[in-house]
Amino acid sequence: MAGEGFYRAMLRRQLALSLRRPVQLFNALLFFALVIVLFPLGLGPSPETLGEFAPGILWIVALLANMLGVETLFRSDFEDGSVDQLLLAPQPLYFSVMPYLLTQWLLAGVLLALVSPLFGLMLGLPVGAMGALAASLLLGSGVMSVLGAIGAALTVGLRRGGMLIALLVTPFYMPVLIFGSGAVQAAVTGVDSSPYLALLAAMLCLAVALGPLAIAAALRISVDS
Amino acid sequence: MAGEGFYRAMLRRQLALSLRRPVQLFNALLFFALVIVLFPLGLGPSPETLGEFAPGILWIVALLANMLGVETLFRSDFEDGSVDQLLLAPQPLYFSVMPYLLTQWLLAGVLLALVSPLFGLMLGLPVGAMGALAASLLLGSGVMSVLGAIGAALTVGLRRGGMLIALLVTPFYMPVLIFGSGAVQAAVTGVDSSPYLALLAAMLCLAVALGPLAIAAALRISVDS
Amino acid sequence: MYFPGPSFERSETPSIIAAAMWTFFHKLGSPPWLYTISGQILRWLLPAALLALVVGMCWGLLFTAPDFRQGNSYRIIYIHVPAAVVALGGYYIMAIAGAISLIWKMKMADIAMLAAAPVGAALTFIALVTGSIWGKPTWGTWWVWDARITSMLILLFLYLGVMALYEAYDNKVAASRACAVLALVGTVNIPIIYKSVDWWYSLHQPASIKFTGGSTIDPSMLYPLLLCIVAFYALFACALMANMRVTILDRERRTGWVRRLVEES
Amino acid sequence: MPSTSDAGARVLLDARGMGVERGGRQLFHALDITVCAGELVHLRGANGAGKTTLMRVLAGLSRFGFDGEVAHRERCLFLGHHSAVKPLLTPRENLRWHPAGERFGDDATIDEALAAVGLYGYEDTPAAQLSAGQQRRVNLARLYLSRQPLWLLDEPFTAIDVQGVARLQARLVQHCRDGGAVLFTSHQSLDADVAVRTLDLEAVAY
Amino acid sequence: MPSTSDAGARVLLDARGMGVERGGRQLFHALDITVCAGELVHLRGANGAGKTTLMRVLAGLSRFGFDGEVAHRERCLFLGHHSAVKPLLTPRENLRWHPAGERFGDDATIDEALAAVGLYGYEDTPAAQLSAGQQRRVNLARLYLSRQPLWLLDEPFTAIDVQGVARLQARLVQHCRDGGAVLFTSHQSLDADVAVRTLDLEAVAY
Ligand code: HEM
Ligand SMILES: Nc1ncnc2c1ncn2[C@@H]1O[C@H](COP(=O)(O)OP(=O)(O)OP(=O)(O)O)[C@@H](O)[C@H]1O
Ligand SMILES: Nc1ncnc2c1ncn2[C@@H]1O[C@H](COP(=O)(O)OP(=O)(O)OP(=O)(O)O)[C@@H](O)[C@H]1O
Ligand SMILES: [Mg+2]
Ligand SMILES: [Mg+2]
Repeated sequence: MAGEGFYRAMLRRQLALSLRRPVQLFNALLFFALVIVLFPLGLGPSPETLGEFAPGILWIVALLANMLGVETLFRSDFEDGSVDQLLLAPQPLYFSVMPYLLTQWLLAGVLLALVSPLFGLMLGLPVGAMGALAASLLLGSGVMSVLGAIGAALTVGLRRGGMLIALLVTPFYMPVLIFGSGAVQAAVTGVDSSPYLALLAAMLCLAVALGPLAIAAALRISVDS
Repeated sequence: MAGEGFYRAMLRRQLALSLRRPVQLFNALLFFALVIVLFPLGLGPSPETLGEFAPGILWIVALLANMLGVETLFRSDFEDGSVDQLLLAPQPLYFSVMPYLLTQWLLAGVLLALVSPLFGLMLGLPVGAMGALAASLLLGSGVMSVLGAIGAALTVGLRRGGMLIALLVTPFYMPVLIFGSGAVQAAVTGVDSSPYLALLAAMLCLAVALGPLAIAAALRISVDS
Repeated sequence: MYFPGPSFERSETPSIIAAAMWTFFHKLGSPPWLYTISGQILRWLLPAALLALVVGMCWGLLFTAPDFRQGNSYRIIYIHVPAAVVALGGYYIMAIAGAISLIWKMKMADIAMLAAAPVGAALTFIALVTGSIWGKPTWGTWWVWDARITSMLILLFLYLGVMALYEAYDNKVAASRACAVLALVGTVNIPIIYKSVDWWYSLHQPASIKFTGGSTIDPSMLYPLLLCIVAFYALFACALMANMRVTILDRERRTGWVRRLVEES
Repeated sequence: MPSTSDAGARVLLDARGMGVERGGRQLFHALDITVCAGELVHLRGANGAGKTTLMRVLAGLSRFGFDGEVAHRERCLFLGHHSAVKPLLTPRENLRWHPAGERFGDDATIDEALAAVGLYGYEDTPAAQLSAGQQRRVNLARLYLSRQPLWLLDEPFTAIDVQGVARLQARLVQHCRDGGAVLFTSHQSLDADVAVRTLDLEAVAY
Repeated sequence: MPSTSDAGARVLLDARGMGVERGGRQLFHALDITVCAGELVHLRGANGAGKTTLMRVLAGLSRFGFDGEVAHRERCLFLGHHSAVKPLLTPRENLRWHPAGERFGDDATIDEALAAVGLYGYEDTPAAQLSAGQQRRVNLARLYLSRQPLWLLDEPFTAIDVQGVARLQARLVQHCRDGGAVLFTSHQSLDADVAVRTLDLEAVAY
């Protein structure tokens, strides 16, 4: 499909592949809930500690969910030849990867950001910090999706990429984790969290502008190897 | 190959597939290190409190590593028809799945248990608790490998099992997490940790004895669907 | 045969009891019989259950004195406690049905298992929500990581796991068999989960919030509560049977007796 | 229970009244299949006729959702659409550690089989670096190693070149001559001079 | 730059001095390939001869590790060993949302193409529930939808039944008659009456 039509089609394709049935959305939510429950079980149920760690816990869960999702971002499309077709398509690859990123961000980022206040409540996060929590997750997961996709594109041609991608990507995730949980922490202690959020927003802009270049280059290399 | 020879061959096959290159072992270790570093970064506790939560953190990381590894335990063998061949083999499936379990346990369990004292040190865990940490990880990861493999066998025929297996398996992992981190916690506070370890050992026996039955049944169902 | 288990046909010493049970099992395995008999049971059980519920509620809500500590907020107990109790029992009903379907390959058992899951999940959810609502005035927060609450949450995950697994399979015959395996693994695991969560809580929390003292309930509150629990069990049975009837009709829609049924109505 | 057919040959596979319905369509119905030692049977049918479905039932991989029963089946070797070849392993390792549970002998035997399917020189190349047809050949090397009497082969000639097909065909004939039996599907026809019994799925379609 | 060949036909693909070495073996060497409008070219060669490798170079998917250059290539449609068919999606969705970036028209057009490859009635069945040959056919439906002049097809007949191969062959001929060109690999030969130029990779092997 020419022009915009193609990107819309690719987006619908990606969404259909991840959410063939509405129940899958629900499963994604449940996944967050389950991983979050692990933390009280591991760290202990005391409301004070949980409340204190809630920003970090929520952010680590977001990070892990992102890493899990991103690993398989291009894998099946690579293995069945869809990436070949994408590369041969007349549309620039820079834009063609956007639907992948968007879907990944919607599922591992936006969804979690939307329900994060509920989990925040369960972990005893002060109500005043919910806004900062959702905003930081929304922005930060976008950055992580782009960075993770670079790692995924680089390792998709390798047969045992599972661990490797984590290795490549985690160091880049760390600043996001620091600023993100920092934003929530700031809101908890009553400090203004907007500098953190501004930083995350700047990182997001940078990632979205430059990331697809790297992803496109990495995919071309992977297909050729 | 007849009798024992077959199981040894399968074990070597599984090991070769996971560790084709020695560097992969190293990657697995680095993965643990990176994820463990995320926790202090995200939770931001002071060094004193960090030691208190070290058992929980280490155990949560072990659990997540297990879940990640177990998801792909049967997938590629299922997709390329190896599981079909395994089912048609004259050897009982109950034993044929053991090499899979053993490999998974060695990589996500034993390896982590062996290096866990190092990570414990990094998180400020008292030296006296290192024994309990390693022992609990050793036993507990065995239980988790078996339980996780049941989930993997149930979902291997599904095209989007990624999130689902977490949903199926995490509730069953929770007792292991509780007893495991409990054992370390006990050792930290100077209490005897052997009741916890005994419980984990009992669970391991139960899991190893009954788990393969469920795995075999689940694989037959998946192949047939 | 992939799951070893006793089989009635092969039993070496056929006693009268076993024979009688076998015929009963055999009847249970017959969809038309089950459809008819469940229709008859529902006809009186549903009104009875509703009546018991209304009586229990009115009794509890209108004719008992307010609690001296909690005022009137405790009255939610008449929903909360029955829902929690029945939700727990429901898992066992589901798991036992799963075991039967797997071991004796009884079609009706797996229909029962699948019918129990959503009902149980709904009750668990009700218990969680009413508990949260109750928690706000009582503890001042919506949620605490109490042992009972945590295990209730895990129970919800277990129910949802069975439902999600069933949903995920295209082939519904395989789906119900997979769910049966999962439910069976669950039966072994549930006591372990419960014990472990209790242990976890007592390890970390030297009893600062306490709500486990069942003995503190005054008899005037207890009797309506018991009546409500019975009513909830009966409602559970009704929902289970109604659910099963729908599934039976759906699965047997190509058979003669369903066609005849449709023609008659 | 080595039953024998009317002609006296040992029956290796005996299925009666097979019928399968998929997606609301009856693929085949009341199909009897008997394969005796020495027989080479070609199962034909258009795409979607149900050949793979039938083969999986006959192999014992599908155990539900069909009518009829497989009354008797000797131990069998099954090759499906998927070749069970691991890209990470070399051809030699793929055979040495094959999950089918049969003893394939030592490396010299395996190398001979690999040479027989034209993979001489590729024994130690990871299968990922082989061409599509070469990967299929790795799996076909089992036909030179196996001792199973009954072979169930689902499209064994896929991606194999002309010369390879001729050699494979000779191998199948040889196996039947040695007292085995082969039931295979293919969209290609065998050479005219090979004695093959054709079973047409369309002919029995419902 | 629509260059023309000696005979005056438009050149759609022009590659000069192609050579590839893989795993220490020279697959082919100093190979010139020119495909003009109207030509049907059959690239032959044994398993492992390098057909797939060459096709990927010609399509522009491999950009390194070979000698020579693809001097000119019209926009092309490429079908590889892997069919890019998503098992979760229905045939209709697979085509409607195809990643090749070509406009395939509305659903009616797509349904027509699906009918042309024999998938009438399967438009809304998830591809996972199709047989091996039917899944390949989903991808082949692109041959009835695409407007690209140059087709590079790597083993398009794999897993397709006899009747399907005949229809496909007719489609290829039709495309060439309409001014397009097809370069394809296959281990099967086309019917004798089709005008096809054969390019043998063995003949140019080093
Ligand atoms: C296994 C599940 C559960 C059972 C059997 C159960 C049963 C009970 C019973 C018997 C009481 C009355 C106790 C008394 O008055 O001393 C009670 C009170 C209460 N339950 Fe639950 N419950 C369960 C789960 C939950 C959950 C999941 C929540 C919250 C989300 C919850 C919140 C409460 C609250 C707030 C009270 C009143 C606390 C108090 O009186 O101090 N319960 N529950
Ligand atoms: N999981 C499934 N669910 C529903 N229908 C299926 C499933 N698998 C296969 N089918 C249908 O069963 C029919 C037969 O499929 P099968 O794979 O047996 O065909 P085949 O004869 O092997 O074809 P081919 O020559 O293409 O390999 C097809 O029409 C297909 O649509
Ligand atoms: N990634 C790779 N690394 C090294 N060698 C490779 C790689 N891929 C292919 N080869 C080698 O290149 C040769 C040609 O492979 P190619 O896939 O092009 O063959 P083909 O002609 O398409 O064969 P087939 O008919 O089996 O499809 C093979 O001998 C193979 O071993
Ligand atoms: Mg087939
Ligand atoms: Mg090729």
